[in-house]
Amino acid sequence: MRLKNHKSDFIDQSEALSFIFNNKSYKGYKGDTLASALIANDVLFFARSFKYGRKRGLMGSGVEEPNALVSLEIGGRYTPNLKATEVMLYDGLSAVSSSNPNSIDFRALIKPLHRFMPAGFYYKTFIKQKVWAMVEDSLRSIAGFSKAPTEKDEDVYDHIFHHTEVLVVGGGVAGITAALEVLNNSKTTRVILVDERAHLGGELFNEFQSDDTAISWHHDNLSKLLEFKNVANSRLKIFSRSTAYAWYDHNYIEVLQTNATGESLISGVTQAARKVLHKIRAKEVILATGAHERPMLFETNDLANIMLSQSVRRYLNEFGVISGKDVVLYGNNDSIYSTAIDIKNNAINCKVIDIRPSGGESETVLKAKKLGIEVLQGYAVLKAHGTNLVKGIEISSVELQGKKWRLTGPSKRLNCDLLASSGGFNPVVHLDCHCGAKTFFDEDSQAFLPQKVRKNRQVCGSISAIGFWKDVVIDAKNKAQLILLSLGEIKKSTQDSMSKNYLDYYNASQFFVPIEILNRPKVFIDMQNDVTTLDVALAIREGYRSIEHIKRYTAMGFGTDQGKTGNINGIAVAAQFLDVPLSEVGTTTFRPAYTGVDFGAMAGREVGGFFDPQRYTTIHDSHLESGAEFEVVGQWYRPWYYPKSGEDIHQAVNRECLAVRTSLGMMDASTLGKIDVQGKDSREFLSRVYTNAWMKLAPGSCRYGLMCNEKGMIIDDGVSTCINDNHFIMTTTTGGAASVYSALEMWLQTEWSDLDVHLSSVTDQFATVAVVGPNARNLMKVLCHDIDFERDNFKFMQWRPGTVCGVQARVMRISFSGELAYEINIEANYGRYIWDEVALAGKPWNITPYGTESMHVLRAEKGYIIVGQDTDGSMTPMDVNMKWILAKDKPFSYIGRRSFSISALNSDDRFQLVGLLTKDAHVVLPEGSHIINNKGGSIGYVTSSYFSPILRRSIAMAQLKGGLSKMTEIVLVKIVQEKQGLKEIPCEVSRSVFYDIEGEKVDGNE
Amino acid sequence: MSSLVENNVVEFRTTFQPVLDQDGFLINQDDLVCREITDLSLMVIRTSKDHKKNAITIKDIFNAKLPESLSASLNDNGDNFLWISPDEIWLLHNRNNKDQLLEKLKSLPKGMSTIDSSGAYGILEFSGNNVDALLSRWMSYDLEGSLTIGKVVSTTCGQAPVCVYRNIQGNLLMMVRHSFSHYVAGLLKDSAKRI
Amino acid sequence: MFLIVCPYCKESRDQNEFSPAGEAFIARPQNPEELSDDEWSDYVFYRTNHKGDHWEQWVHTNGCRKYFLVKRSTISHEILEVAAFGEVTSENPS
Amino acid sequence: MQKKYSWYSLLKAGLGNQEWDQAIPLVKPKSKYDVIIIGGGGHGLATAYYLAKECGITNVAVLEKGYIGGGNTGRNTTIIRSNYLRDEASSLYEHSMRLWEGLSEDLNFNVMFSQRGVYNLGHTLQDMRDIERRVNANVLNGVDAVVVDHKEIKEQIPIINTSKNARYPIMGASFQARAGVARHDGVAWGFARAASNLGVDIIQNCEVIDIEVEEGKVKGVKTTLGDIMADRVGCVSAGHSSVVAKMAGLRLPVESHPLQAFVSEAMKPILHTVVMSNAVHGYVSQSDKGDLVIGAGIDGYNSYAQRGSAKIVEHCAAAILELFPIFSRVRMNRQWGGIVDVCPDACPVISPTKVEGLYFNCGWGTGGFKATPGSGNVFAHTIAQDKQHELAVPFHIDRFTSGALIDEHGAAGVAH
Ligand SMILES: Cc1cc2nc3c(=O)[nH]c(=O)nc-3n(C[C@H](O)[C@H](O)[C@H](O)COP(=O)(O)OP(=O)(O)OC[C@H]3O[C@@H](n4cnc5c(N)ncnc54)[C@H](O)[C@@H]3O)c2cc1C
Ligand SMILES: NC(=O)c1ccc[n+]([C@@H]2O[C@H](COP(=O)([O-])OP(=O)(O)OC[C@H]3O[C@@H](n4cnc5c(N)ncnc54)[C@H](O)[C@@H]3O)[C@@H](O)[C@H]2O)c1
Ligand SMILES: Cc1cc2nc3c(=O)[nH]c(=O)nc-3n(C[C@H](O)[C@H](O)[C@H](O)COP(=O)(O)O)c2cc1C
Ligand SMILES: [Zn+2]
Repeated sequence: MRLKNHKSDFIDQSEALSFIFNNKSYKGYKGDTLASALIANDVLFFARSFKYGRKRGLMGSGVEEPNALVSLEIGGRYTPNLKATEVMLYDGLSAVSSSNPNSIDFRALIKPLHRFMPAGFYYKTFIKQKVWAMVEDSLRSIAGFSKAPTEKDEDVYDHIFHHTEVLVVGGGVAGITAALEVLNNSKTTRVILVDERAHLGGELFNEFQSDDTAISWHHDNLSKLLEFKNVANSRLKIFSRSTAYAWYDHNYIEVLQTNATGESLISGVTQAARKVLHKIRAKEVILATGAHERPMLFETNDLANIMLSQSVRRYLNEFGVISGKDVVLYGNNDSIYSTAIDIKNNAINCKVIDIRPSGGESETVLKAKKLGIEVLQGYAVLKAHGTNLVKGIEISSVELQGKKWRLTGPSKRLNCDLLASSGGFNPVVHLDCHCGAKTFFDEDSQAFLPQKVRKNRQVCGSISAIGFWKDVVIDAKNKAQLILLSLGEIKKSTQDSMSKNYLDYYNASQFFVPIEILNRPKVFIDMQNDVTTLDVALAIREGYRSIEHIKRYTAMGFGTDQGKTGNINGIAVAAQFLDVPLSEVGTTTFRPAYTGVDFGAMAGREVGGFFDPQRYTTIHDSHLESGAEFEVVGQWYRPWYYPKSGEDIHQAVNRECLAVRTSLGMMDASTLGKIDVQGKDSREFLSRVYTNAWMKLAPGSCRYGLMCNEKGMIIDDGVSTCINDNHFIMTTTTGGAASVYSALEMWLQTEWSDLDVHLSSVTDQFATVAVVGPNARNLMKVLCHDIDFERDNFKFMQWRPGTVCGVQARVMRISFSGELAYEINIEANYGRYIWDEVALAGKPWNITPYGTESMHVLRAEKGYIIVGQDTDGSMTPMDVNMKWILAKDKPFSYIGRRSFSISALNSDDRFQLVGLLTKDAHVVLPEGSHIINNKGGSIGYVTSSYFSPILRRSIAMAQLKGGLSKMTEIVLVKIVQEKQGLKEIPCEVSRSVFYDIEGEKVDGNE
Repeated sequence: MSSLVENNVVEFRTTFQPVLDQDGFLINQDDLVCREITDLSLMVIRTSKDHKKNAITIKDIFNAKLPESLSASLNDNGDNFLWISPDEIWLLHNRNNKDQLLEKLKSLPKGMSTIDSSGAYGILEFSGNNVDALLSRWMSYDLEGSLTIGKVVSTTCGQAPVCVYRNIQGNLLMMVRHSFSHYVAGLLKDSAKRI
Repeated sequence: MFLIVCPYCKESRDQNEFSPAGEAFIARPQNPEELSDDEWSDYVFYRTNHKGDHWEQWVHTNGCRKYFLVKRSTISHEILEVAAFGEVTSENPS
Repeated sequence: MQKKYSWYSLLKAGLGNQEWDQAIPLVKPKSKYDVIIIGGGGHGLATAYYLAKECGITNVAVLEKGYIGGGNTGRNTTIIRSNYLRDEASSLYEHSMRLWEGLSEDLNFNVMFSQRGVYNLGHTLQDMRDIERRVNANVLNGVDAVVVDHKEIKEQIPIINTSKNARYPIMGASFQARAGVARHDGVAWGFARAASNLGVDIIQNCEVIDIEVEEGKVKGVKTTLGDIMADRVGCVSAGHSSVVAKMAGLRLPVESHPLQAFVSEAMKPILHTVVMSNAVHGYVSQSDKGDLVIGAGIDGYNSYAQRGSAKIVEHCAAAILELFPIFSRVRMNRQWGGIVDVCPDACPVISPTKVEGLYFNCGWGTGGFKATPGSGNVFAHTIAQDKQHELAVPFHIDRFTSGALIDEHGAAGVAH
């Protein structure tokens, strides 16, 4: 219910919002969370639990909430598994429980069987593989929370990089104080302050009812912060609704900000991103992340309306709502008294049950008593009564005997409709541990605290078990001083001392409850996964003793809350059953994400077309205009073929190939990697990285080279051009350009720094248009008048500088098709222009643009390899029948050479590259099909295979074991066709050159 | 031979051109303007290991200071010399002066070399108060804190390698390899919508 | 995500500008032909793969393109030192 | 003998009439064993199990520095398949697959091996060539595999994005129907329980800190719990292989890299099979609990930290969204890393060493979970007979000297 006359800074009662939950309409106010609005509407059941399908209500009020999982909206905005406590209400919101507490649930129906389904149940059942295969799918359908989305997300997510001197995580008293202290004491330091909540202040709002100084402190300090923020070039950034969810190496922290309108982005209303992922690199980090309350343990502690004490208090103070009229507070520390006081002040009935004995009471306790609140000290709750909703409790007196609590009296029953408990606080150490830091168990506060010292990081506030907010202020100032010192902003830090009772709130003198209670059934530790104390006990009895085993055996802490309320209790329970101190049990590993992060937010804008760069040549638009289909090579988009209307790929490729063979074709070859090699040792350098000789290549000439790695395997090939004695241009394959370039730089920089060589990538500098076919010379003569194209004056494997259509060019006579061919290289900005000119001037010869597919066919007809297709990283030059390219007399042992002599590289049955001619000329072997021996085993496979239009027959290249000594033998290629069974195709092993074997075409017509 | 070729006007076209608006802007909104600069072009100079010699050479040939790490120097012609690497500087110069420049570069001593990169890069110029806000969505570099006037930084924009330079006017120049221009333009235009 | 100071750019930059380039101080043998198969194999394939403070190579791929040396803990990822080639060697790894 | 797991025993226990035995009994190390296995991951435990079961050597200790299954076994994406390219690898993984198919029964422990099939997607023409090549090789080797085109993929996985305009359009895939996933922890525990049942000592929190070698022969190990003797020592310490090798004065051809994975929050089932794409560096399946289990690529640097860089996981999330745009509003729940020991040819080392009695089983890199039973099986025989199991022969460490690499990398991407 919502309290009348309640004054809240958060709720704007003038703005009513309507929303739908589980198909029913409700009203709430601006400032509500879905959870608070539902409490106001007396909705108490939110969802069902994972394993047993138990009806559950709210337990917490923030990120720690384990039960209240809902999904929001539909279609492209459907979002699964949100905690009702983290959803800000907006008008028209529509939410559904992850599993409806009001409908029948299979898991709940089999309740009598639950006792037979303890932790580890599945390991012991369905052991026969066949049985498991039968039942698994039905078990699957029971599991899981919300339904998965089914449509593409309508929203976008941004990433933003930030750099700051100081990042403060957490905007409670500690964070606000620390940020201000840094800003006040330095003129240049940049500060970023982030908090997951909508408002800065953290837990302090809880004090507002009882402590006016808290209100004024908050007001003053917030305005000071705003002063820093609202100036030009502000040094302060504040991100609210922003969760620091991961801390990576070297103070790199990721913060996920939910848009101010939260989950509610409505189509067309805004262009804003749904969420922004801030990527923050901070010199210093201040963690002021506070602490999460943990519940007390007792039987059926999972009934609805059993909540955390501070959450009840927060709902009351921040939202003016409460879900009961007869409240019991139960715990082991003073926090329950603070809540009780606030409840009482709102004229609601309440009692306190304190497990601690009377005596030595703090101010808070005395204050509560003075208000007339009934207090039972030295009592524990054994059990909660009620079917789904708490109706009452059973309590008994207890005593600390030695280090252990024991039940001392008979049990009695108390009625209540809301039970708020506090078993102490778990400092939010998560982020601190993401990068390897450890926690330690602090006996004073009965809490795992962050590692004491860490470089470039301080912690302050209740993360280090400081409870009273005025002490938090002191602590935060002290830590900020240390940060300033570390930044060199101050010479000496001032450290003030805290009040004596600073541990008050944590006065949880003992962690445990009596083991008799832990030995009861249905004492839930992890609410979401239905893990009970007895599950932990069972795990331990079965030998799963490590806390990591216990976690994995019981699934404790596996849920969407990652055990924020349950894990530490689980550790304590394990310690109890193992009979060792908590510190010995230790925690499980804290990992990102602190709270869930949408995949969309992780990806940011690097989705769709931005997933990976798409690289285009300067001629790309022309290819688009011609209707080319594209092949992606590395990041490049290359024309694959240019279908004319009605043509399929085969028809287009036939046409393109024949045009090249019979008249003239043109191709955009700009994507090949080009590396400029300069310096007096360039030749020596090429000789070291290529297998062949380079010392005598004359200026004006080009040469093909093959490159290996130290393993002796082919990694790249290409033609290099000698511009002059100190200057070469190397070409690499398109896909290999980057890796070749970096490998070459590595050799130069790390091994051969004595060589005078500079490498530069010039791939982007040039556009390259290849003019190919018997009429290529005729066309070149039209295009360029200052080069002598006569056959004997401009030979194959030479290049000439000249002017092509008015643009300075380097023209190379090289050929990947066996035909007469020229490659025109011009400055990229003229690429499109030259391409169009070539196309125009080539019309008399019916010039035909062709793509990579025709290029493949043409080169295969000539037996030229494609590195990566005909080789696969395990082929040597010998394997591809290119022994001729291994220089014998180079003084320097070029890269890979030494490996050529190891034994396995010289065995006879290595895979070797051969040609295959099918007996039936029309059968085109599928690429990737295997050659088999007479036992049916594989002895090789087809790497390239095409129908050659010019030869009117199929041709193929293959890797065949010992293939080079099998010329003219007949082998069988096995076709694996699913439906027709297996077919074997006889082929003759041949050399891999099929067309123009003598190489007569390269000079073209004449 | 063919009049067709002789009479044609040579057409210069960068890869950014197709993605610019009618007025030649990539982005043109409040406090955020990005346009392509085509009158500048880029020459790479590779220097020797002898720092002193390099300095003298640059002084002699161009009357400019050899730039130090991550910085730029200017000469009277308005040529910008950008430090890229210990043995690499980029010379940003007026495209129309290229021939003169090539002439000058002929006198470079042994151990130094040049590479004409006038076609390899497109150059974007950014101005307005929101430039850092835009670029920080794609660049991990501390633009706001560290890219002071005169500073040159080779880094990444999204997954594209770029070089950024804050010139004397305080504007930011970004050199983008041509093959990445569609990609980079796409990223920037997309993010600008949300600035 | 590491923050790496490039000894040439003399400024710390995000890891995404760099690429790791393997263990440091694995010199290519002067005369490969004279090595036994075992020695050659050791150079090509075998690695120290040290757990602890480890010298390795990185390259400022999207920066100045220089290779350099980094001493980094493979346990904590802390970078203890960076150096240009030649500044430290395997004999004098500091 | 331990009580068998069965419906009957569950019933009895549920009624309170039976206490479970310790699946993993707490034992103190003896001073000497016939065989010591260093490393209580799946492979080490399987080795011990098969030593006891098939080789008759039961005086065996598995020494684990932390908790068993706490290495890569407990942090992997659990994909099991045997459709490997090279004959040597495919025989080994298929051997393992056959063992998986009877493993739960063999161990009397449900390891939840679930043959929901694995798709390896192809996005480029070369990917498809490689897929054809691999599938054909598989079929010839008796491994079930088929090539499917994008239409069939869409039919089987309606939620996948097969748009032609995707940045990495899906052209087709190889599909292995017998492939699938298993419950990672269960595998470690199942082997541990079955091995201890046969007399093997499983000793946790026992770190090997040195290996005693005398005159070229192994004598035993020094541990944090004291010295333990044995004439035969099998090292199965995955990410820490080089560290353990160093104790015996050996070097290995492996490097340790972080490999990361993450899970989403649990949802109702929507993805019923396993989808992998090497091109975009992401693979995904949905566990029985309902979470999406997603694996990323390795970080390029060496590390023993069990964590990696943000950019790898973020890229992986983007890759998953390329394949499944509908997962954009699904949230990552937890992210972690393991330490994988990567061999240059992406194949393991299962081998004796220069030290007599010292054997190594390592280098499984990013893909050894699927091999767990097979690896343990052949390694057990290798140790027991001091002679490589025939399936292990190609995986001798000497291949790095002779050059007889197995190279499962295949093509490193076509380059024209
Ligand atoms: C994120 C990730 C995803 C993966 N996905 C898959 C997948 O989908 N499919 C697949 O097949 N494979 C996958 N793998 C690989 C697979 O996990 C491993 O190859 C496999 O689990 C290795 O098993 P193991 O038993 O050899 O190693 P581990 O399980 O790592 O066991 C080695 C054990 O040795 C212990 N140890 C080390 N040093 C010592 C010492 N000095 N003394 C005592 N003990 C020591 C360690 O603590 C550890 O427990 C993945 C790996 C990772 C990290
Ligand atoms: N009533 C009690 O018993 C009790 C006990 C202890 C503390 N307190 C109160 O707690 C406060 C302590 O101050 P404090 O500043 O240390 O803690 P706090 O809890 O007030 O503030 C911490 C803030 O950090 C935020 N946060 C936590 N993790 C985050 C993350 N990863 N990313 C972004 N934000 C994150 C939290 O939402 C919270 O707003 C005081 O107001 C004190 O009175 C009360
Ligand atoms: C297949 C698989 C599924 C997992 N599912 C979950 C899960 O649902 N919830 C969870 O919190 N962690 C899950 N984990 C991760 C573990 O919690 C843990 O992070 C991982 O085993 C690595 O261990 P560490 O984080 O303790 O180092 C899963 C791990 C694996 C290997
Ligand atoms: Zn650098």
